[in-house]
Amino acid sequence: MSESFEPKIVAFVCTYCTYAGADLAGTSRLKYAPNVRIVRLPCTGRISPMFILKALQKGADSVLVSGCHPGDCHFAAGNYHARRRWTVFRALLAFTGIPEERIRFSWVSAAEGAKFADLINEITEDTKKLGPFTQYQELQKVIETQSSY
Amino acid sequence: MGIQEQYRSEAAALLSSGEVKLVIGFGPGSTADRRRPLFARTPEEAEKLVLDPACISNLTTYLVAGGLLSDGKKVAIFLKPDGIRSLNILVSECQVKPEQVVIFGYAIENNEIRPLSGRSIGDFAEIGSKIRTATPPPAVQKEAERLEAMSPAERFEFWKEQFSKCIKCYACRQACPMCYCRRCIVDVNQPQWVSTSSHTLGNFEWNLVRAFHLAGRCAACGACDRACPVNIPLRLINYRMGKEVKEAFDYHAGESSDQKPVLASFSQDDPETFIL
Amino acid sequence: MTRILPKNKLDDCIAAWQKAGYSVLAPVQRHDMSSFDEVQKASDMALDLILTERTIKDHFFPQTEPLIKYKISKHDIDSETMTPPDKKRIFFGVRPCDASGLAIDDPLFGWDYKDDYWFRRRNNSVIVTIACAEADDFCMCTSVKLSPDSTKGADVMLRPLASGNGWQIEAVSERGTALLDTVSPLLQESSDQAAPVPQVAEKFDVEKVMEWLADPANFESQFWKDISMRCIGCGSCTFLCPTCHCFDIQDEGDTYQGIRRKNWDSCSFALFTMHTSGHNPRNAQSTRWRQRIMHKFNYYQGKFGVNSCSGCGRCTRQCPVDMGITETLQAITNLPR
Amino acid sequence: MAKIGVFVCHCGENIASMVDTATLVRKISEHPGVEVCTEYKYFCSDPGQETVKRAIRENNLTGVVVAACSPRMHETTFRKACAEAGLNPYMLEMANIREHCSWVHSDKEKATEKAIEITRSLVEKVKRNNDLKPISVPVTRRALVIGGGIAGIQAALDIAGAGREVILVEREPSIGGHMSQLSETFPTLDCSQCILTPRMVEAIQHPNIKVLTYSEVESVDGYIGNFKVKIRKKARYVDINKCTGCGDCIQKCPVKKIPSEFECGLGNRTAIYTPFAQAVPNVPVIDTTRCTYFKNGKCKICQKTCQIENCIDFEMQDTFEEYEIGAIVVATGFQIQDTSLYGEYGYGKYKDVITGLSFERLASASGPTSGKILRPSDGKEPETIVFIQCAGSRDPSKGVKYCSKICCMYTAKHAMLFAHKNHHGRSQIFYMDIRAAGKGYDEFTRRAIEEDGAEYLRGRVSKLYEENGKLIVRGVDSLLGKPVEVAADMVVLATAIVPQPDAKETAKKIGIGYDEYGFYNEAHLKLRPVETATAGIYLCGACQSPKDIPDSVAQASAAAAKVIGLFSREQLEREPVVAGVNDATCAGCQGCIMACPYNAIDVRDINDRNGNLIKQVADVNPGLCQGCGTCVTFCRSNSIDLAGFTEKQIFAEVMAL
Repeated sequence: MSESFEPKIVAFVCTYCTYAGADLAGTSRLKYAPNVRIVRLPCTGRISPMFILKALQKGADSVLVSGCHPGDCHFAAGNYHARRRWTVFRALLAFTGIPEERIRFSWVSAAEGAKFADLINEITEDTKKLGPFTQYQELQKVIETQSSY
Repeated sequence: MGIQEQYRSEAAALLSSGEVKLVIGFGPGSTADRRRPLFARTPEEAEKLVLDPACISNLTTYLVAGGLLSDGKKVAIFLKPDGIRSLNILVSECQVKPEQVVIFGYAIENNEIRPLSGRSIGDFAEIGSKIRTATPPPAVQKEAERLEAMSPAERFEFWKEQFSKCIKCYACRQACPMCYCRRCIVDVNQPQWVSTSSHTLGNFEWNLVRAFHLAGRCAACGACDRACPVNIPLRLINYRMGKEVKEAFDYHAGESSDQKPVLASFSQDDPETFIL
Repeated sequence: MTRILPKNKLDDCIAAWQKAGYSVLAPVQRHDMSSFDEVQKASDMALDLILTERTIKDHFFPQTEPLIKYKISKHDIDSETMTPPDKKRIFFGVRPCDASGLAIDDPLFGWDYKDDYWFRRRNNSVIVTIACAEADDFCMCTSVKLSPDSTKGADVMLRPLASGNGWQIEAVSERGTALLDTVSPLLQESSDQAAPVPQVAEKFDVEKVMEWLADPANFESQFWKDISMRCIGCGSCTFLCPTCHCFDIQDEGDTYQGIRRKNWDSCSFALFTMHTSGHNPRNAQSTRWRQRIMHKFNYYQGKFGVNSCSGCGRCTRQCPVDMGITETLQAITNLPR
Repeated sequence: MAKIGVFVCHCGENIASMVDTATLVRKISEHPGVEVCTEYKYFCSDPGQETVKRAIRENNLTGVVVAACSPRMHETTFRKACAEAGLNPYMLEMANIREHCSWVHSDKEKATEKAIEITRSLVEKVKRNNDLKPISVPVTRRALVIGGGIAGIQAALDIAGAGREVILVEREPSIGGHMSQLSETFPTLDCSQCILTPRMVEAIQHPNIKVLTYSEVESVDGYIGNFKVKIRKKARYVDINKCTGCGDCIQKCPVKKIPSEFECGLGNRTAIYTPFAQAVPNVPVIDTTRCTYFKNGKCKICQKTCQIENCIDFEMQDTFEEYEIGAIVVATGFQIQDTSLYGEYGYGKYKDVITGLSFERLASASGPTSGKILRPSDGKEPETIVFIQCAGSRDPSKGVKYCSKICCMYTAKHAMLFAHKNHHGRSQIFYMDIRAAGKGYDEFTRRAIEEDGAEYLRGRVSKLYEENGKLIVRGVDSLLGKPVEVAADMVVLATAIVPQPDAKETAKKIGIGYDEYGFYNEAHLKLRPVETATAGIYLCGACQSPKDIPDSVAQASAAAAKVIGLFSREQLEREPVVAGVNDATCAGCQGCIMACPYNAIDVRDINDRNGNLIKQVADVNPGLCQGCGTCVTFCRSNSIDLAGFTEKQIFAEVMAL
């Protein structure tokens, strides 16, 4: 893989835990890779699988979905619902050849700024190793070109 | 009297007594080996009903067709076990009131028709309980396993080729009894989550969304797969989703009519080994 | 004596055409589906199929086609028209019904506005038709006054030899003549007889159908409701039809750029005629099915003097609920008058 | 057309040192729909906010993006500024380029690029924001206090004293909690019962307090100001309204040898019992697991003894009561850790190894020994007592990681009490540190050492065994660096304070968070210590973390102040981030209804003009909806959407990345 590959990572996070965790990483001045773009949602329950597909279409090489630890959901049960969806959606992606390593799920609490920073670094490193998700990005490129006949 | 004749005369009786307004069954098709859905509104029309091993469609699709049951009247319908399973799901999702449906149940075994006793959905609890132990068709299982043994990249290529064939005719959706939405998500254009164009990316999105929306709701009747004019093996993807909800949540779609939808419920002990 | 293309010369033929700058497309069976696609050699072809599942229409009027690429900036939108490539193509082994379909659609794409996308591809393409050696229960070309060996829409006509060793070959247009000139050394003179053309029974009386459809009294007939009750409203019949040509224009893109595309659309879809207000003039499946039949056997005839059906039978063959044009037109034929 | 104003804050150097704000402004200015884009040192300052307001007014802005710190920091500030300039406050988005960008990156070029992308995507989002109006919800001015220990009692009294109704729920037969078990209390050595009992009586007699003992919270639904709480009143088998508390039934009960929970097993109780003499209410309950009648179907001596007709009712069933509640105070207290996990201390093996709480009972005047410190094994007066501190606390390997906070103090107190009761007694205390921070606390421990002769040995106990009727305690004096061996008559373990065993289940039932141990999470440890993350639910006492009485009471009053503050308003303004249904497309599958964690969605009939049912659709109650959006994600046909985070907004946000 070329040295210069800078993966694009899109993170969908809940505002009460992981977003706050990322805030804590900031206030604690923890350094992590600048490759992540965070989309803030009220709760993991609000994170639709469609978001992940659109992020991939927009060239994300990895996607992170993260929220409150089980039992800690600000909305009581949003993360439990989310967990079920992820289980199913993840299986679907895996079955259609979208590598599991590219779609990551985590629980990061408002107190886990360090976990957030480590996680972003880890995903960035892993994605660098995986390389760009050309297989999916190719589909987008095809759209942009005229058919060959 | 054969089962076909018995059901015919029962259907005719239900129609003439006015107990049901319509009987949805099968009639002769355009070729010798085809059967097509038949809608009998009179006892005379009921005489045209056919029941033989070629009657394989899942007719529950018609129960959720616009407004059929909104007048509160009853409808009789010919259903195989997969149709009964679909009906269970439709009842659990509040699309059909069980008291509005009279069932002519049948099973196809060794190329023969066997009647299923009972006329209302509550009579078929045994069918529901059998789902737990039912084994998927070996061909489907084998093909799914073959795919799962591939590398993700190979699997992606496989589906890319398959989905590139898709023409977005939505026959899979229209044939499916669970696709009863008044407006499908692909028809939402603000925002357009799923590209309407049938380029491979749009097809990928459509097929993923379709499969996800059917996760834990598929009765494995095969209607989508049969309907697909370009032969995309939709059965594989549906099977894989069914397997997931079964293994992860011990959920068997259509087991009973008072089941909670798998993605609208949860258990605190749901597996989460993949979550960091 | 007629000219024949021996089967064993087909590879040479393909090579010669490719050398002359053509891409050769023929029926193929790939990824569990039969369609027309580029071939390199005779063995790539699936010429024994009665009919491919997909039509050659796909290569003239693709299911999705980019029209304009645009870029949005603060005060401007830059756009660039995307045109189909000028690529010479030979469609080898086209069935007469599919070839006819192209001819049927030509006036539609050229009457008020000449659709460059269609005609550029039409002009770059040579259609080599092969007369049918077999028909199935769904074939109905004869019912729409065509035949299993019709030359309509063809540039070159092939008739399979009874021996199975090749085809009688004949140019039926100037473009066809030019094409044969590129391979004349490979063709032979022979007295071999062509295989008999299959008998395709007439399934309905198209004259009677047209007459019934033309009567405004029948527009609101209960007939439409009864016949279409089964229809589940998918677009499979329209998308597999060699003559259906409805499309929609969609813009697809993100914040900064996008593509305006021409996508197939279908009169079977409820959304096809849905107004923004929520009102839908064709608010029931019966009215949509009626539209399809009326369009093909009344409106099109009125505008272009031809019916928009070439009798391939795909609509019935692939219908998930065993409907199709044949059944409806048969029923109309048999209506008491 | 959208006219968006983007305001790039330097945050002094916090942002500007890592993000090239000039480039950011230039890039964003070029973005479609951006009308104004300016930078400033501190937009949150008065002149900064004035700039924003002026820009809104002068340019008729339709939306604002402030590229600055986290929305959690200043969203409210800028929403207010927008509102003051006549723009709907929900037409604002904060691009977090500080916490999520400048503070966490060290490559200026990449940080700038990231800041541009973050800002752009929020510009796209804000273009699709809608005017929203806050939702007003009524406040039911009745509080529920869960737990009738000192914390719960204090909170209930304070709220009731402010003129508001309180339902005080206690699952034991009497209120009082752990404090009622204590002998004297540090650092003043007042008798626990003497200061607690009046409070208990005050609570039960207070006209604004309804005390429900032997009752448990069954379910909590609803939200701040509008909770619906279902309470299970466990069958006492004694009619609380009829019983006079004469105690005859208890006297006559033939089952007398039941180890009393209240006495830590050091005393006995009967099958029909009150946990202790000063129980409030002074009405017994029947322990059905021990009662002869319930076991064998025969006896009923208590009923025969009782002089009031139908007062004892063996047919009594659990009953349920439902209350509309505006705020909840959780004061469910603590338990002590099971010390048998320390085999080396011999707890459970040797009768004379007891917990600190048992020692309280021995020292209590109303206890099983009437306040005499006697050995449980033979009833003899001990000469030497060894106290082992941190018997579970501050021990990550076997016990718990945290400090139980009260043990240093009560151990000193125990030594003191022992010295007062037995003038020749010796107290030897194995300790790790003496933690005596608190008013009068250090003085108290000094007094124990200096006046009452408590001997502190710094070190841990490694082994304890019995030899010739003595408990031999072996340990190390780490100050001397020498092994020590003490022959004791009694050993008292300062066991760890742990959450109630069912704390997690309770938390889930109530809908609040908890930590790894099961102590309840406050909304903010420093700034919102008595609130939970769930609006309208407050914490006090040891359910939040180990606490002594002064802290518990202080926290209880703080929680009560929060409740009283909430109850000072009739209406509560809520964020309008709520879901809404598109009737036209809703298929009525009711999945959202099942998925909603707040039961905020119901079914609504859609009828035609003649009143015939056309279909049923989902219907969101904006008062109940908390805006999590779980329903939106569930809905297959996109027929339900969440204001503030609509599908359109998120789509635009993602597509702009």
